[in-house]
Amino acid sequence: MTLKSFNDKHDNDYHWAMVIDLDCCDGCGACTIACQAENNVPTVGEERAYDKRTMSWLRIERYFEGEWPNLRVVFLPMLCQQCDKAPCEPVCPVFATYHNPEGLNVMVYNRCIGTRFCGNNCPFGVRKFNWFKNRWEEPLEQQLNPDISVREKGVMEKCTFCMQRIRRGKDHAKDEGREVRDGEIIPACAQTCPTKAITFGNIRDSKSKVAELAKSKRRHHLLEEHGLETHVIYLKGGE
Amino acid sequence: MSSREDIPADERLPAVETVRGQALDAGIQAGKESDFSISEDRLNDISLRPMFYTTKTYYVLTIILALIVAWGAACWGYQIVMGMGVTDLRHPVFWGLYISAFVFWVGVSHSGTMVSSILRLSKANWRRPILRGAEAMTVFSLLVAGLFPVIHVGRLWRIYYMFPLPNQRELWVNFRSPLAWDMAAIFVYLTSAFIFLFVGLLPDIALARDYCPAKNWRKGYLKFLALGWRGSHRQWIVYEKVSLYLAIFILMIAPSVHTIVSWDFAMSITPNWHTSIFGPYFVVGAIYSGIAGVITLMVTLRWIFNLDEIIRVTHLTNLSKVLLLMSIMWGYFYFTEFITSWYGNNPTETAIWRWQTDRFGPMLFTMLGINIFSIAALAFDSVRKSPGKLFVIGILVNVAMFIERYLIVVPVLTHRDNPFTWTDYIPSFVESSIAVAAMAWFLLLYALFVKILPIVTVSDIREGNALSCDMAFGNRHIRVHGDAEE
Amino acid sequence: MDRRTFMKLGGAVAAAGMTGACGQAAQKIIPYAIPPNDGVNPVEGWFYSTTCRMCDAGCGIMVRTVEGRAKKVEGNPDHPINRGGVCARGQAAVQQYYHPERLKTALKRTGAKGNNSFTPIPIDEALNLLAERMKTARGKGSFVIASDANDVTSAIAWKILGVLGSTDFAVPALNGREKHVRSMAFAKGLGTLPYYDISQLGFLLLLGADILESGFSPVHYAGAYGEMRRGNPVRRGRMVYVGRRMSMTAASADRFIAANPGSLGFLSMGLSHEVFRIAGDNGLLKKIPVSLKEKWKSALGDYTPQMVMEKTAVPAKVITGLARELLEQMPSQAIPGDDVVCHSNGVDSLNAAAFLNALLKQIARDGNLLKKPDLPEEDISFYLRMKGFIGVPEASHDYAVFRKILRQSAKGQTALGMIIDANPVHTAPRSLKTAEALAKTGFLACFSSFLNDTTRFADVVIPAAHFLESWSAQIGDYPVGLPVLSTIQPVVKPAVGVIQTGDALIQAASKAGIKLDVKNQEEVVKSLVKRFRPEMYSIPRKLDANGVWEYCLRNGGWWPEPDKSKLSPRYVPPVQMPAVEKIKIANPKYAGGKDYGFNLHLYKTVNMGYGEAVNLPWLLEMPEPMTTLSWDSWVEINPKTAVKLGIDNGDVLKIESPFGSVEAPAFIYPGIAPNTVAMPFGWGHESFGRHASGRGANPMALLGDFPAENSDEPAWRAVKVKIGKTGKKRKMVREGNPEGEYEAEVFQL
Amino acid sequence: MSRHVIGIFEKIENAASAVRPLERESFKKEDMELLTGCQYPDGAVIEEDWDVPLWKFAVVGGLLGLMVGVFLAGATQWWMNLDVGGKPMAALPPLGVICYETTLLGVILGSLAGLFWFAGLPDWTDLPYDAEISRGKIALLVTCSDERQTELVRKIMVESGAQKVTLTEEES
Repeated sequence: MTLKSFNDKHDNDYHWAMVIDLDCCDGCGACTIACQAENNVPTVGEERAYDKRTMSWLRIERYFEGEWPNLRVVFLPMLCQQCDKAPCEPVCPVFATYHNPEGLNVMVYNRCIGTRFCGNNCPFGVRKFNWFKNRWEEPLEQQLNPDISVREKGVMEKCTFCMQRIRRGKDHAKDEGREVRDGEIIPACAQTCPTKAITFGNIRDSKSKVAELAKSKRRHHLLEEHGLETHVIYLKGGE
Repeated sequence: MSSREDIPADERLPAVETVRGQALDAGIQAGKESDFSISEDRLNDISLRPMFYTTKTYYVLTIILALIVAWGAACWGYQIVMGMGVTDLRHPVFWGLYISAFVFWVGVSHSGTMVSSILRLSKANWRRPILRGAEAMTVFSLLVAGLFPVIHVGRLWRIYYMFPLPNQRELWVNFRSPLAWDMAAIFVYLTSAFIFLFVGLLPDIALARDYCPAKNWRKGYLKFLALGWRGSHRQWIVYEKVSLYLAIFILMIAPSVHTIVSWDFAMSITPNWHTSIFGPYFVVGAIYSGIAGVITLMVTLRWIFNLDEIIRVTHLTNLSKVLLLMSIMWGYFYFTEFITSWYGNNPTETAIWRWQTDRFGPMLFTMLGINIFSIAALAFDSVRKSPGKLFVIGILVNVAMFIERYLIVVPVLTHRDNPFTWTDYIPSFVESSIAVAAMAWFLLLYALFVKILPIVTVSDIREGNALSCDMAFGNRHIRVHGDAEE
Repeated sequence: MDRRTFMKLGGAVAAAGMTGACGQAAQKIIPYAIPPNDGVNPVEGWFYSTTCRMCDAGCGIMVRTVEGRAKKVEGNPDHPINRGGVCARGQAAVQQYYHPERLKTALKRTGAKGNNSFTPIPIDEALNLLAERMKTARGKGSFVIASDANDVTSAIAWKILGVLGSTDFAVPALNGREKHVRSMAFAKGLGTLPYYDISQLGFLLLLGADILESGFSPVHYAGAYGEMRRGNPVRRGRMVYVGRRMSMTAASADRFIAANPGSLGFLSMGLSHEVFRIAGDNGLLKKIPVSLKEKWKSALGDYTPQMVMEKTAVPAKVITGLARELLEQMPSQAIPGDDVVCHSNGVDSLNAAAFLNALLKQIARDGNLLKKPDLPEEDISFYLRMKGFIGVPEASHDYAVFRKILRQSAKGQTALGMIIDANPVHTAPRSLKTAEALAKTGFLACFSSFLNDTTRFADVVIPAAHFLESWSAQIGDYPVGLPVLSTIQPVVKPAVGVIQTGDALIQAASKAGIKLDVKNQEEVVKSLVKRFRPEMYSIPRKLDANGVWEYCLRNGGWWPEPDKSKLSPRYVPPVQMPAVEKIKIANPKYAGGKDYGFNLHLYKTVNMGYGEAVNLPWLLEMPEPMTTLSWDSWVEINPKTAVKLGIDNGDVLKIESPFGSVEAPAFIYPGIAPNTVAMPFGWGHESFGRHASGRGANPMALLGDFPAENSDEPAWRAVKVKIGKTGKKRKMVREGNPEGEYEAEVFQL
Repeated sequence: MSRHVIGIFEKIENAASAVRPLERESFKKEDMELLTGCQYPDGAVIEEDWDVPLWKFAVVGGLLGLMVGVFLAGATQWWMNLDVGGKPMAALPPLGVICYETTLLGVILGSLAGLFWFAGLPDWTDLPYDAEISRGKIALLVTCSDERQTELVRKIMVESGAQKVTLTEEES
């Protein structure tokens, strides 16, 4: 009997993926603020930001090439790539992060004890650690999103593809007894992107926009040589 | 039951005039007095003197160490209350001084058991006086090493998730993670090293029980710990077999522990860590820094407690030969690791080596400098024969190996795959004071051990004396050590 | 085997337990790590359509509220301005609403003006004070300074100002708006701001125009940019940026061409020259009357590529290449930006660019390549009539009005001043002495949600309601090809102790005996919708007044559905050709003589703009896209110049202009010309709450009263500065690593 | 009511020389016991030739350790089977690592148990003992049943050069 587990992801009909078109991304950063607003990501203040302890789950990496005046700039929105063979999962000693049947790399906050091995093993450096206790001043805490938890100090956190929106979309679909329509579930970053560079959907449904874009010849997976099977597909800029 | 009635009640033993180094060596050269011609009583007095005779400097020393440890504990409390942010760890440098200290202390602990079990199995006669010192060092440095993962963890109050305790929600430990292997390996190694030390100690506790004056506070627990050891011949037969078994199996555990500690790095896909050489490289580095640790400890014990007649210069010389061998092997492994990534020309790895030479250049070159200097220095007989010089080399080698562990952990994390998040890391005051306090904690444990249990393996030395005699060989007298087996 | 029996087994014989479990089907013991699909009902929450007022582009947003608390701003997908997109500042609106430093009571000044000492008073007491002043101020000089002039509050303020016998309604902003409007008039276009529909373009030339980060409607243009790039599967639009600094928009361009400051007018004329010549050779100008062609030939004659090369330092070959691309990849357009407008020769350069655009459109029209007209006829008149309802004239945006107010106040001739959600002390050049002028006004009433630099001089501060809790409507200033009415409705119950500015004005006016026909802002919006109901053809006929009101609120406003017939290429309005012979472009003049070696290039960042939202931690901590710096301002300097002057990242420099000096940490930036230094607007507030006070340097101190030739607005791109090291060093919070930013080949992008 | 005679010898030869006469006096090996401060080779004084079956304890300990290892790294992973980085549920390599460690721990604990079992530790009752052996002396202990035998043993001991001979009474 093969050691196939019941939550084997191959026979699940959802597998969430995201396509980011680097040709359209103009680096405006609206997605980073939308992500902070949606997922209760705290701000940490100047001194802690100087010590590289900012908590944003999604950042825009701006790379230069050449120098003045023929300078080339590349904007690379960097978030958790939801790898299928995620290197951060097997190294966690307490199963605080695992791969759920829908192909998402899920983080169980109250199980994490903060050994931070997952952060070390992620080649993209997208896992953020709660170094201090995050505080929201007097009325600011009323803005916190009730669907998602506020993390304690000492816990690792990362982009979850707006898990709460996926749950709500699937809940609606279940109420109406149908599959989730393509484009019905959209994470905060994709929703707010002014240039519509980010598309999100179920890559296993061949008719979805994500699946169609994923077949474009401009598709590119980051650090493919590590064999991570990432599920954020970038479409290279230019012709 | 007669015991030394003439010892004054307040266990102030008469200062045993011990022969200092030069006079003793002169004796040996002359061939008149043999190596172990100390009379039995004198052997007992000298060996148990560190345990029973406490000088004022000892008290001052322990209080200083205790203060440092208290300061470290305060820093740790501050870190728990404030959060891990008080260290200089940051995104993406998630591991830093604590993990390199953890690897260092696990490394130092290896040579204790390795030295004593290898020498015990190979029946090298010069092993006898240094066995207990090395085994005690293993246990205490392991205790310190086990402390660091607990300090470095983000949520200390949830650390019981790491142990496979059955719980109502059926949440188990992920045994595919190298950290879970770490926990298992260190637990196994700590218990077996502790058993190895205790079994070795058994006859000496019995001896200390007899030697100890009735009204001494140690009488009670010595009597208890000796477990009724009577030294009967049947007990000795069993004892010999058990210590043989323990020596063999601990020799199998020790290298596996440091291999598993190296797998914390080798199992990840971080650029410079993901190499297959890390297992043996860490084990050899461990023995190398461990033997340097043993030498340093032996010289300090010998100097503080006047054990010149027990731990003789020949023992230190033999140890330094092993140290020389280990430093050459370590150099070999380091060069292998360097040349593979240098030749392979993988962009991320070469970027890390370049970053390591320019930002961590001074540390790298001091480390390499010390290791090469130690090989050169140990080649000279004069150096190998002088405890003072060996002490200095031992300290230097341990400093170099700490830096080497630091250079394995930190430069890689500061200059990782994602160039956008390159950063720098300098251990903060809290981290450094906890690391220093850990050293003080190790020394404090060792100092207390010396006062509670005999540090010198008296029964082993006595066996050595019994099974050896002087033989006239032409015009010379040579010392012959018999072996009961054949 | 349920858990309780397992617990008993737990410690016992492990082996037996283990063999038993193996046969066990794993489905039963499902750890809670994988949450079941049903039984977990995420919070639904209510969505309210409103309009974002964090800048005056006016994007339509839907705010998600749960149990009466605003949680998240999401774009309104049907709104024509932003099509569902929201910029970073829009997302931070919720944090501004729940900001701890929001005013909760009215404040009365105690002590001298300017030292920020107030005592809390109830709102109606403050309104009484304002009412008395209103009674006495009739005809004695009163003014209103507002942040924008296209919503219901400004309509009410304008009415009250009219009754008080003054037309001094000023909207001071350094975006060259008056010159744009005048150049549109010159090009015989609409009397409002220009609109460039770039979503269908084949080739877009940006003349220093940062449309994606700080133009008039960044989110709309970003959406159109995305459409241009990947909209139609057949062709990908190309974009070229000509300017002095690699801005965020330039970074997304396919090619960046460096040009001298203030010379883009010459470049436009040079391009017109080349386009005219090449089009003539290829016979594309047959439909244009010969007399017109002769006039153009003589007007453009001396703008040969060589002459333009000396002026702009753009090689002649590149100019010809650009002209050829403009023709080959029709439809194409050239958008003039701040580099063109805000220089000493701003107006003429803008007209040159307008002529180039008209020429290109004419050629495209003849080859019927135009996809969408700018704005169909009847929509223009409808848009102007809606603007008329609001009542604030376009002239209020002229800088002359603002200068007049300051001049009169400085002489003490103004009795009553009302400042609505604006911060002129911070956003006006320091040399105009706004602070002293406001200090001398008889009575200054500030309507603001926060205490900022301007409220220091206020006699009474009235806590304005945040736009998320107030009624309003906004007529888009920048018609995006359609007349857009965006409604604003309260998303959450208004907090206690705040009052909508419009209501406050109405109550004060009624106390002062001024008869206004409306009770509160909601009435005004209702009357606006009722007034224009017949022409809102996209609203279903059968709805009664209340149904129309519901429809507008749910829809987030009203805009005509693009009528398919109007979009067909057949219908293309004739392109009025501007009189190019009148364009005389002068050489750029600078404020600051020889010893001021560097050009000062100020720009608005995408997260800070002019500094209205600097007190929001989300935006403070957001790394600015190009420099990845946060929490402080900086001055950018070219790497080679920095090496020459021995400046390193973080060295605090003293930047001195003929009008003032500022200190800011240096940031080595490869995207700035060697003889230029750049600074962002928005930073350096003197008193704007805990987060923003004293953070960064305010470049307004460097600007002076150096107006362009025929416009009152200071030419703030025509200032020269000199740099000196102060020896101090400052830690800069930088997201990217200086070396790492050049190592992108790891990701093979 | 058995009595014990303890003879303290300075040198191993004297102690050895006392054994032969005792055996002649029909004292069997079980009655005699040698107490020494350090380990002397077997047969130096008394020939025990007792092959201690310690391997039984070690093997049993090892098997128990192996079972615990398989339970930890096998059964628990299977019960908590989460897909972690595409790794199989009860992966063999980690199983091997954990079983290696726990087996060795079992063996060592087994040997320790063996030591306690065979060496008759820990019993703190006062068996016949003389502290002199801690000072390097060798004690030969003979249990004899009656007065005559103790007198005979004392005589043999003195002849073969015992420094001191003591007699201990055993009540029970």
